[in-house]
This record gives sequence, structure tokens and C-alpha cells, in this order.
Amino acid sequence: MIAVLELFLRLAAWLLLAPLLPGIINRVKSWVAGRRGPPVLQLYYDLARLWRKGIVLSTAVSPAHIAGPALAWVALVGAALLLPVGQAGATLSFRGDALLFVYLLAFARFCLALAALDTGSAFAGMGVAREVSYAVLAEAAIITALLTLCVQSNSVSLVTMLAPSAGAGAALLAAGLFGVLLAENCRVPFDDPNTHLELTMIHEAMVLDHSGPPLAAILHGAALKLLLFAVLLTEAVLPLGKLSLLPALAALAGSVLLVAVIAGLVESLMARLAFRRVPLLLTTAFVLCVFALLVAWKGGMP
Amino acid sequence: MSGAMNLLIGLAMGFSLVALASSRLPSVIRAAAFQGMILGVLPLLLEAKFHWLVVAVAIGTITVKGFVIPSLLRRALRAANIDREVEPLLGFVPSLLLGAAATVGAAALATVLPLRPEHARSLLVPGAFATVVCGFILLIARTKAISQVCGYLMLENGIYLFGLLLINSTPLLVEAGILLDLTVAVFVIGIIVDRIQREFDTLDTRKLNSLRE
Amino acid sequence: MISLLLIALPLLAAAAAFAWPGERTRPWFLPAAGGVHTALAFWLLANPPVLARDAWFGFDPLARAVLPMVSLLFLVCSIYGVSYLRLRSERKNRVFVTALLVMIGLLSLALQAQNLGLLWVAAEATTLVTVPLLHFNRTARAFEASWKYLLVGGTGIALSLLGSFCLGYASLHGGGNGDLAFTALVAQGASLTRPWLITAWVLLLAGYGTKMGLAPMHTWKPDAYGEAPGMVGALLAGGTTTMAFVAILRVKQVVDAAGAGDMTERTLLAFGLFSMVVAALFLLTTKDYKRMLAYSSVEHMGILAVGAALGGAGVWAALFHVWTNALTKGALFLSAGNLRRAAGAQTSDLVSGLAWRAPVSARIFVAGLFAVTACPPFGVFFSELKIILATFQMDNFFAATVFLGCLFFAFFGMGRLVFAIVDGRPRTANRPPGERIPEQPGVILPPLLFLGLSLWLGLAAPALLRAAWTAAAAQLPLPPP
Amino acid sequence: MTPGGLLGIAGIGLTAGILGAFKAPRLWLAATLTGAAAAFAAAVWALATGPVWDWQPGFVIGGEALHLRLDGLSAFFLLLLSVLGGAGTLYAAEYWADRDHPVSAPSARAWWNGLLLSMGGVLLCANGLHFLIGWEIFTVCAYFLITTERQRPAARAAGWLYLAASHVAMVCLFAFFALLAARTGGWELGPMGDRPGLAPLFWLALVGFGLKAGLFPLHIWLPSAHANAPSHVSAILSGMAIKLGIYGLVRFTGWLPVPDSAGWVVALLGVVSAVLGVAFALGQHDLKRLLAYHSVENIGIILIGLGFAMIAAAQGQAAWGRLALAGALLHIWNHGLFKALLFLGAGSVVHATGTREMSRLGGLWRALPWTASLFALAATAIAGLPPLNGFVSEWLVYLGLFDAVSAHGTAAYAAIPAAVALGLTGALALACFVKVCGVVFLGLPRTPISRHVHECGWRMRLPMLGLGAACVAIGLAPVLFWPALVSAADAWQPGWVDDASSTPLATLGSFHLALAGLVILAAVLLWRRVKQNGIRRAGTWDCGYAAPAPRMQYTAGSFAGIITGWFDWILRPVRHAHLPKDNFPARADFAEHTPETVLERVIEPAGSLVQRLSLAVRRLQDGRVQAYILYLLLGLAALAILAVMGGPR
Repeated sequence: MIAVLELFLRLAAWLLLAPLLPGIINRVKSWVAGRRGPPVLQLYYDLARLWRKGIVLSTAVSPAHIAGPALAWVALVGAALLLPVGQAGATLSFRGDALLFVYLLAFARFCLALAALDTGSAFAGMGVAREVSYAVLAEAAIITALLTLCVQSNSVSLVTMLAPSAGAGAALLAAGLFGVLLAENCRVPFDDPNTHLELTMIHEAMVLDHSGPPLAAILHGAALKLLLFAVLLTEAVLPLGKLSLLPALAALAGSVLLVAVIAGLVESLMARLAFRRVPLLLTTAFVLCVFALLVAWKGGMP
Repeated sequence: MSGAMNLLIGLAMGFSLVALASSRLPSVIRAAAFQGMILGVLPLLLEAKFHWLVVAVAIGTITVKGFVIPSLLRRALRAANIDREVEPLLGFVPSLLLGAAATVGAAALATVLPLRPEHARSLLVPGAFATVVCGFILLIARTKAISQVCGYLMLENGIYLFGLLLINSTPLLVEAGILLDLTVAVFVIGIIVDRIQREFDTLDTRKLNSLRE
Repeated sequence: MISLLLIALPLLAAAAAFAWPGERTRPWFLPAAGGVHTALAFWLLANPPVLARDAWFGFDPLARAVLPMVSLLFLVCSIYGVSYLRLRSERKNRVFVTALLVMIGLLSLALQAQNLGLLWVAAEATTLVTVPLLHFNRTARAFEASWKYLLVGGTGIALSLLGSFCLGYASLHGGGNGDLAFTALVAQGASLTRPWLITAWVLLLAGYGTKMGLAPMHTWKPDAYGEAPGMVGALLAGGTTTMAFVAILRVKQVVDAAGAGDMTERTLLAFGLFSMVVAALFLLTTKDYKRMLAYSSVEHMGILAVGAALGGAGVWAALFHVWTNALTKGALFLSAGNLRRAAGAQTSDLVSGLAWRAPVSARIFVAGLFAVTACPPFGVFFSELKIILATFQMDNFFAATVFLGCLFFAFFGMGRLVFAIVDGRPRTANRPPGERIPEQPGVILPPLLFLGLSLWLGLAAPALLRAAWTAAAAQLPLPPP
Repeated sequence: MTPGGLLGIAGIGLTAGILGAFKAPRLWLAATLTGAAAAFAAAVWALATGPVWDWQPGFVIGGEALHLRLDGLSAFFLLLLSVLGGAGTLYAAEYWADRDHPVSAPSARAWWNGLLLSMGGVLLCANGLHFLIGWEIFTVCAYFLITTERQRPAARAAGWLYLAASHVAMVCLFAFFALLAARTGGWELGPMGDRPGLAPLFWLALVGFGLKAGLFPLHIWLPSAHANAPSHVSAILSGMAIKLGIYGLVRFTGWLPVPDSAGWVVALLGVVSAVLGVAFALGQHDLKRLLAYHSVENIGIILIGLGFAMIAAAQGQAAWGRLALAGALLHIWNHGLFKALLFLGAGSVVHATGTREMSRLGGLWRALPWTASLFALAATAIAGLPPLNGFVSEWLVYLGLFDAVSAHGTAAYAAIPAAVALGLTGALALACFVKVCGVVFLGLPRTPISRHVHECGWRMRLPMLGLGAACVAIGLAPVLFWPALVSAADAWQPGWVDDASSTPLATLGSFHLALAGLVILAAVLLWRRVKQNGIRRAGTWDCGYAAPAPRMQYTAGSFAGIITGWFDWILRPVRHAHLPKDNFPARADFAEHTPETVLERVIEPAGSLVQRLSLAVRRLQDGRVQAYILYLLLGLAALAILAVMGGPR
């Protein structure tokens, strides 16, 4: 009974808090730009409206067009359940759940990509191609990051992997993971969430033909993913496992907020890169993770 | 005895050199024929006791090698109305020199190989090897079928010469069989030459190279 | 007594066939004589006679190990011959039939000969009697082929005669009586004079190697096999070469007994491997599917030589290979003959799509390809594997490597050619492409029979044969290391 | 019913199938299916109940006494063989029916049974000679199956390439087994770890079996062969035939001692095959060629697992070695299942449209709903995504690698790059299968051919459903299959893999189960919500472009462009482009083709070199008899030198 209750609590927390981050980021951007940006809760309103709206389906699409977003969303929620929250640990934790976490994200990508290709739109194809291609490099970076955590915690389970701090390589790891975060969540400098030129889109181009509840699922999933990465990044760097629950939660919240702010700052201070430069940047992130791994390896050596 | 033999053997070696040197096919044939006849005589000198089979063999050899085959070849020659070996693969002077060298080499080889005392002073072994090599030279260096046949004849003459070393030890039956084979072989070759002459109406073996890779 | 019958019977049959008036019925002499001959040979295989000490010829272990194969080969070929000669009824077959019968008689003599001189006589006679078989087709190419066969083969055989004399002189000089009987020579053993012995071995190996078709003395083979009728090719590749191989084995026995085993081993191995390499190189780019068989035969002669060089187990495997190779080649030659008739040409430039034109023969040819390139469960696979095994047992890795490499290249070349002529658009030199060739059972069953024999040898070589090979191999013991 | 009886039934059934293949297709179908079922039962029996079935009926084949043995490892592969064989048989009954292929169908059926029989023989033979026989017969059967459409030159060329490559493997195995027999003094196979002298033989086995398995530099024959064979043949070839190469490697690395470097080399080859295999796959536009290259990739994954298991065995690190081994073994099954499913799906596409060219397909989900959905399922599995079986095995391999890393041993230096490469491979495979599914099944038909097509009948659908079900089952309840892994692994390294405790497979399975349930639930809910809110249909928006045409869809080539760009150094694609010029371009076209680099840049030049040598040698046979006699003399001279050289002893 308690367990079920706890499960629902965590679930509620993840689902409800997720849409906050984009709002914060937008706030930061508009603050830097000196505008009165949209309210922080804007995404909540959008989601609610989309959930009630009707939907326009392309004549080309198959059921996958609807199923895709749903599957992706579920996969992301599942990933969220694997991610520990400081002392409280994760809802479900076992050896190797770290890899499951990574592959759930991949699964979500797969579903969204197919849902997008379903329309047969050239732009969707373009966006999907970019998404899956850059994900290759991001994947390598994440695996390296996990290896780093594994080396210093001698474990393949997120709870124990994320408990200690990243040690000497923390800064490197943080930088690398932050790069991956930007790439995976289609933020500047990899992608521009609010561009209006389809030729330059990645993620946006994938959802061009989505509308109504599926779009809501996609947007919420994206927000959730952003939150997941923020939490992962934080916990990989900070020794939250060492603190007791409440301080840990506070630290977590604070640092996630910090990540969001930094993302917002980056977004408003940098221009998006030309596509041919994107792999370079991702490779940099990967290399950073590798260095972190080396540092951890040396540190881990008796 | 062995003096006379050595004389004859030397003569035979001389004929093989003649065959090498001469460009006219009739003379090549004649040389081979004379050589054959000389070899035919040899066993009679060699054989201590008189044996009818030896005589028969000798007569057979003389007739076949001295008359039958030459006439066969001459017939083919007339049919093809050629009488010279034009443009041989290896010129006459070189082949003559080669033949001479071969003769010397053969003599040298014969000294290397250990011989029984009674053969030590005879020319049998060097003569045999020299004739064989000369036969090979004819086979390789000439383009007319006729001269090749003569080369083959000389090759066999050389071997026959060598065989005389064993004439006492090997059973005569075998000897007879061997001689029979040799003669039949030359016969068959003669026949084939004749057929070739009819088929291609030439005896120039350079025309016979449609079978190749 | 029966061993004499093996020789005399075919010769008598030959005489009878020569005298026989009926063109249509004469061919039946072949299977008749072949049948009796095979029966006798296998009877002797089952209960070998005791050998007289100073016999001229006799059914000794070596003869026992191969002679039944030769007569079996002849039997199946002669069955083929009946239908073949009916198809070629425009040719007079008197000489052909007679020569064939003489040939098998002389082969039986050569294989049984206990005296080097007698062996040579028989070998030379076989060479001569083959000539009319070669130019059965009376084409210009056939004459050319027989001319080359006669000149090259004759030279080789002459060399072997010289070699025989040298061996005799070695015995004479070594204090023997110069007798060329094998038993005497072996008995004389080490007292044979070494220089003469070596000379003799060199000349005999070169001479009989020419007959066997070891490179570089193989040059007559492609021409002869390419122009001769298929069944003659089969008999040459399975019978004559076997005779030459046995001759070499017998001489090797003498030379080994004289204590020069390492030399025979060295020379045989070198020539065997060289032949395999040459054959593989020629096979790689050959376009003529009858000459291809000749080169394949060169390769397999090389394999035999390698086996003989290894001694002991190698000789056993080589004798095994004599059987498998000859019978498999039989299938290939006979089906190749059918294809040749069906296509009217024998190069892949002119011919393709034979699988459609002559389905059965083409399938047999493909099966034969796999059989002869050591694909199980055909016999060649087992015999070659045994030889490879022997090389490894002797720790001769170089030989094994060359051997295996040649196997691959030979397969590559042959396979490419065979599939080139079998597959694809029907295209032939002589007939409108739309036409199929009637394939009488008479020309289809014999090659099938050969394939069956190859299979049978591979999967279940009877203990009797194995015993015979073991007995023969025991005569050539491993040279002391 | 002992496995002996069952295997007997299987053998009889398959043989009867050969007899029935020509005249009685129905008999063939029944007999072959019965045989497959019997073999399946036997394999299950052997895997479920421990004991090794060992049968030595005194009769002799080829001079060696027949000796069959069914231990865990053989049974493990036999199970896969029986499943794929049965599926392929049923599939072929419709896919390659006499109606469509009156000439080739009967012989194809016969060769098919021959293939199944010989593969089973290879798995069962405990005698080197018979192993070799079975191996070669299976090679030849496969050749005749690949060239089922002999009239197509492409098929013949592919078959010939396969046969030649297999012959190289054959030569290596000749040497391998002959050496083994020469050293051990007999053909009997079995554990011989106590003979360290046998270790070098491993390299022969690696080349011989690796060629069949299609690991990277030796894979040259694989793509064209699998692409040109009929699809049920492609399925069994890449599902089972190449696994026999793996079987050989696993078998003999388990029985024979191996050199110290063996494990590292195998792992390295695995990494190379995995990454480059998927890279080449991305470059393909031919549906079946693409799938074939994915076989190379998955063989790579298997070899990574096997290689690390070997390293662990050498270092005595059972802890993580068992995980790598289990992952490799399970991936053998998984790849067999989903790759067969993919090929059967591709087969039904080819069956319907008559083309393998992806750029001519599109929007097939309407016409082929079953094929499309099953293909998508298999794609998810092969991309290694949860909750399907592909992920389970890759996850086990990952666990092995990560444990190796956290063990801080020397193996870690290899495990780190291997793990990263595995991640790369996964992401690349995902990209590749997004491309395949999207281009072939989604969007709109690019050409008329893919408009008027029909779904395949039940005899083609049923096998696909079965295979799909198997993929799902292993994905959702992996723990059920653990005993099989244990008994197979025990045959390799006794007492290594004890129980499931070392891996939380049960937890993973339940998570997968929950995930699957939720996924379906969410999809349904969302769909109902959408229904409630109401649906309007419209053309694809395409950013307001007025007249979107199907040809405007993203093509496979442009989709993979970014990634293939990264691999240009090895792919070396050939591009023909007429780019549009000036304002009103008349015509423009772009064609791209990715050649088989290793074959065309390495093998063929070397081959032509040998060819030239051969042509040079042939000139010696110039038809002049004088030359021939000269050769004879030269031979004589050489012989004399050879005889005198070394001299009398």
C-alpha cells in the first residue's frame, strides 16, 4: 500500500514538475532579452489546451502516428522511475538499470522518429535524419559518462552510481553531460526550439504534423526528458547520496534550477551552430566524458 | 676386338655430328641410317658366343634402321617435295658446336660414373650419352618433322648403344622385346609423319601449333 | 595362371575383334572382355595367388592394389563405348576396338610385370597402341595431338629405357648379374652402385613421370585429352597414368632398398608439388573444359607423387587416391564427351547453357566437378584428406600449405569454367539454340555408375581393398629418418 | 521419448521430405515440419534435462565410426535450427510455390531439406571427419539454394562468390581437422584442454569458421549471397548458417586450448564487425543487402561477448565472463529470430512488389499491415530496444563489459572501448532501422509498383507471427530461457554459469512486462482521446507547399547521408550527380551506390594479380613440340640437381 502510494507520489512529482523547466528557461531568455516573456507555467496551459483540442491527421499517416508519441511518453516515464532521487533512491533499482535508462531514451527516440516519418513529409525526414544521426554521438558520450560513474562506484546500478560525487573529474563530466543535455533536448547551440525556418529544424521538424493530444504527449515528454537529464547531471556531479533526504532534495532542486538557468543563458548568449559544426561540438562533449573517465580511472586505481 | 668396336662407335658419333651439321634432309636421313646400321653390327662383335637370336636382332635392326625407315622418310620427303631444313630454331654451326660440347661432356660424365674394368676403355658409355644428347638437339632445334624423326632415331640409337653394356646380363627375350618396340615406335612415327604430310601437306612442325593455350 | 589370363584374354579378344566382320556388333567385344577381365581381377583381389620367386609377371600386392581398378574402369568405359560407337557409326571401329583391347591387355601386363625390362616393353607398347585411339576423330587437331603425344611420350619412354639400363648397370657394377628383375634388384639392396643408382632414378622418374604427366613433362596431356574421345581420355587418365605411377613405385622400392630413400622422397615431393602448382595456375584461366580435365589430371598426379613421397601412410593414401581419382575422372571424361557432342565445341567462348541443352550430362559434370575437387561424400575427399593427414604426420607444413593452396585455386578455376558452360543462355557451335540433345541411357548410365563408385569408395571402401592397399604400402616402408 | 528417437524421426522426416520434394509438395511440407518439430522437441529435452545424449551405433562411415552427441551447446543451436527451419519451410510453401516457379521450386525444396539435414549433422557429429563432411555438404546445399534463380546472372555471381569464399574456409578447416587428427591420433572430438600444443590451431579455426560467420574482413561473400537468395533461404542463411560459424568457434574454443591473445583478437574483430557492419548497412539502398550487413553487425556483437568470455576464461574471471558469455549465447538466438523475421518480412515485400530497391517503395503499411507491423517489431528488437529480446542480450553483454571495467583488471582496457562501440552500434542500428521502416512502410508509395499490392497469405504470415512471438517472449520473460543458457554455457566452461542470481533478469523481465502493458494502455488511451476530440483529415502540411508529390519524400540515401558521410573513408560510395543548373533546370539526377569495399578494393586486385601470373604461365604451352621436349630436358636437369643435391645419406 505504502509502496503504491510512494510510486504515485514520485510519478506525480516527475510528471508535474517536468513542464516547469522550459518555462524557467524561457523566463531566463526573456529576462536576458529584457522582455516580459511568457509566464513560467505557460507550458501547463499549452498542454491542457492541446489535450482538449481536436486533431488534424495527414492522409498519409498510419496508426504509428498516434501510437508513437504515446510509446515515447511511456518510455520516458519509465526512465524517470529508474532515476534515483538522492537518499530516497529510485522506485525500481537493479543491476544494470543504468543501461536500461539509456535504452529507454533510445526507444522514445525511435518511436518519435517513426511517428514523424509517417507523414511522408520531406521536412520530417530531414529532422529525423538529423535527430538520429546526432544521437549516435550523444549515445557514445552517455555510455562513456556511465562508464565513468561505474569506474568510481564499481556498480552498474544508478542508485549507487549516482550516490558519490564524480570526484576529480566532476567538472569534466558536468561539462560533457551538459553538452549531451543540450543536444538531446534540442536546445541552442544544437537546435533552436523556437525557430520558424523548417530547413534548420531538428526536433521541431519532427513534430510539424502533430497536433492535439499526441502533440501534448510529445511536448510533455520533451519536458520530462529535459528534467531527467538535468537530474542525472546534478546527481552525477553532487554527492547527494551522502546527504539526508531533505537537504538532498533541496540541493537537487536548486541545482536543477541552476542547470535550467545556465541552459537559458547559453540559449540567449549563443547562436545556433551550422549543422556541419554540430558533430564537432558533440564530439567535444564525448571527449570531455572520456577525459572524465580517465581521471576517474586514475582515481579509482588503488 | 674392343679396338674395332671403339672405331665403329666413334664412327657412329661422327654420323650424329654430321646429322647435326647438314642442312639437307636426305643427308640427315642418311646419317641416321648409317648410324643405325653400325649399331646393328655391334652386337655381333660384342657377343662372345654365337647366338641365333643375336643375329636375328642384328639383321632386323640393320634392315629396319638402315633401309625401311629411311625409305619411309624419303617417301614422305618426296611427297612434300622439300629437301632442306630452312631456318632451324637453332642454326647449324651452333648446333654442331653444341653437339661437340655434348660429346666432350658425355666423355667427362662417363669418367665420373664408375665403370667395370672391361668397359673402362670402351667408348660405349660416352658414345651412348653423346648420341642421346645429339638426338635431343635435333629434336629441339629442328622444325621439319623429318629431322625430328631422325633426332628420335638417334636418341634411340644412343640408348641401344648403352644397352649393349648389358647384353650379356639381360635376358635376350627382353632385348628382343625392346628392339621390337623401338622399331615399331619408329614405324608408327613414320606413319604419323606420312599422315601429317597428307593432312597439312607440309612437314613443317611450325604449322602444327593449333593446340595451344 | 589367372594373372596370365588377365593379359592373354584381352589380347585374344583383340585378335578376334580385328578379325570380326560386323561393324555394328564388334563393339560388344569390349564389355564382354571387360566383364570377364573385371571378374578375374576381383577374384584375384579376393584370393591373391602366391608369387613364384622368379616369375616374369605376377599378381603381387602392388598389382593387387590397383589392377582391379583399371579393369573396372575399362569395363564401365567399354559399356559406354558400345553406345558411343553406335553414335559415331560413320567411323570404322575395327582399329579402335582392337587397340582398346590390346591396351587393357598391355596395361595388365605392365601392372603385373616383375621385371623392369618387361615393364618397359609393356609401357612402350601401351604408348604406341594409344596412338590410333587418339586420332579416332581423324581431324587435323587429332593428328597434331597424336604427333605431340608420340614425340614427347616417346622421348620420355626412351629416357626410362636408358634409366632401366642404368639400373641394370648399377646392379652389374655392384657385383650383381645385371638382371632387371625387381626381386633381384631389391635383394641386391645397398650393393647397387650409388652413382648409377641415382642416374637410373633420375632417368626413370623423368621417363615414367612423362607418361604419368608430372609437370614439366605434362605438355602432351592437354592436347591428347582434349582431342581424344572421352572414353579414351578416361582410360588414359585412369589406366596409363596409374601404370606409370606403379612403375615409379616399383623403382622407388628398389632405390629405397638401396638406401637412397631420402633422395626419392625429396625428388617425388618436389615434382609432386611443382605439378600441383603448375596445374593450379593453368586451371585458373583455362577456357576449354576438356583440356581442363587434363590439367586436373596433372594436379592429381602431383597429389599421387606427394603421397608416394611421404611413404607409409602416404603411399596407402596415394593408392586409395589412385582409385578415387580414376573413377571420378571417368565420370568427368564421359560426361564431358557427351557435352562435347551436344555443344560441338569445347571452350566457354563458344558454349554456355548446357544445363538446358543436355541436362543430365551437365548435372553429372557438375557433380563430378564437386567430386574431383574433394567435396564429400565423394571418394576424392577422403583420399586427399588422408594425404593431407600424412603430410601433417610428417610435420611437413610447407607441403601441406602448398597442397591446400593448390586445392583452392584448382577448385576456383575449374568451378568458374564449369558453371560458365553449364549455366546461362543456351549457346552452342553446331546446333540451333532451340534444340535439345537426346541423351541415351547408354551414355548416361556409365558416368553415373562412376559417380556411384566414387561415392561408394568414399563412404564404405571395403575392408578387402583397404587390406590390399595396406599390403602394397607395406612394400614401401617409411624411409628411416 | 528419448532424444535419440526424436532425432531419428527428424532425420527420417527430412529425408522423406527430400524424396517428396519433386513430386509431392504436400508430403514434403508435412514431413519437413514433422522433422523440425521432432528436432525441436529433442533440443528442448536436452536443454531441459541435463544429461548429454551420446550415441555410438557401431557402423562406419568413411572409415570412421559414427558418433553423435547432443550436449547443451549442440541442443542450444539445434533449437534455433529447428525453429527457423520449420518457419522457413512453411513460408516457402507459399513464397516459392510451384505455381510461380515451376522449374526451381522442386529442386529448391530438395536442397532446403539437404541444408537442414547437413546443418543438423554438423551440430550432432562428435567425429571430426563427419563434422567436416556435414559442413561441406551444408556449404554446397547453401550454394544451390542461393542460386535458386540460376537464370539471373546476379544470383549466379553471388552464389559463385559464396562458394569460392566457402572453399577458402573449407581449406582452412581441412588443415584444422587434419592437424587435430594428426596431433591427437584420431578423429574423435571432445574436451582436450590438457594438450597445450593444440593452441595454435585456433587461428585456423578462426579463419575457417569466421569466414562462414561473416566477421568483418571475411564477410565479402555475405551481402550479395543473402540479397540474391530467395528470402526464406536468406532467413535461414543469416539466421542459422552463419551461426554455425559461431558454433564452430564456441565449440572449439571450449574444447581446445587457445592462445593467450585469442580472446582479445576475437573481441577486436567483434568490435570492428559491429561498427563497420552497421555503417555499411546504412549505405545500402537494397532492402535485403542492408539486412545482410546487419548480420555482420550482430555477429560482431556476439563475438564481443564471446571474446570477453574467452578473456575471462583465460584470466579466471567467471564473475563477468559468464555475463558476456550468456549475452553472446542469447544474442545468437535473438539474432536468429529477429533477423529471420526481418528477412521473411522483406520476402513478403519482394513477393508483393517484386523489387528490393527501397527508393521505389513506400507507404506499404496500407497494403501489408501484418508485414509492416511485424517488420517494425523485429526492427525494434534488432535495434536493441526494450522491451524486446535484442535488448536483453545486449544488456547482458553490457553488464559483462561494465563489470569487467569495474573489476579494474587488464580486461578493462578492452572493455571500455568495447562498451562505447556497442553503444555506437546500437544508436547506428536504430538510425538504420528508422530509415528502413520509414522509407519502406511509412509515408506514401514512391512509385506505382508499390500501390497495387496484396498482403501475403497465412502460410507466409504464420511463421512471421511465430518468430515475432518468440522475440516478444524472450523480451518479456528472459528468465524462462536462462536454464537453456546455463546448460549451453556449461558445455563451454563447466560450472561457470550457475543460476539466474548473477543477473536480475527476473526484475528486468517484469519491468519489460509492465512497460509493454503501459505502452499498449497509453496508446489505447491516447487513441480514444483523439477520437473524442475528433479527427480532421488533410494532406501532409509540408510547410504549406502547394503540390507535395510522393517523390518529394526523403529518400534512404539522403536520410543516411549524414552518418555515411562520417564513414566515407571506408564506405567509398560511388556518386553520379547531375545537379540542377541555372534558373530553370532542365533535368537533374543523383545516384549513389555503396560498393563492397573489402571485395572491390582488396580481394579483386589481388585476384587479378594471380590471374595475370596464370596468363603469363600459359604462354609456355605455346604448341611447339620442340619447346615441350626442351621442358622435358629441363625437368630432367632439375631432377638431376635435386637428386645430387643433399647427396647420399
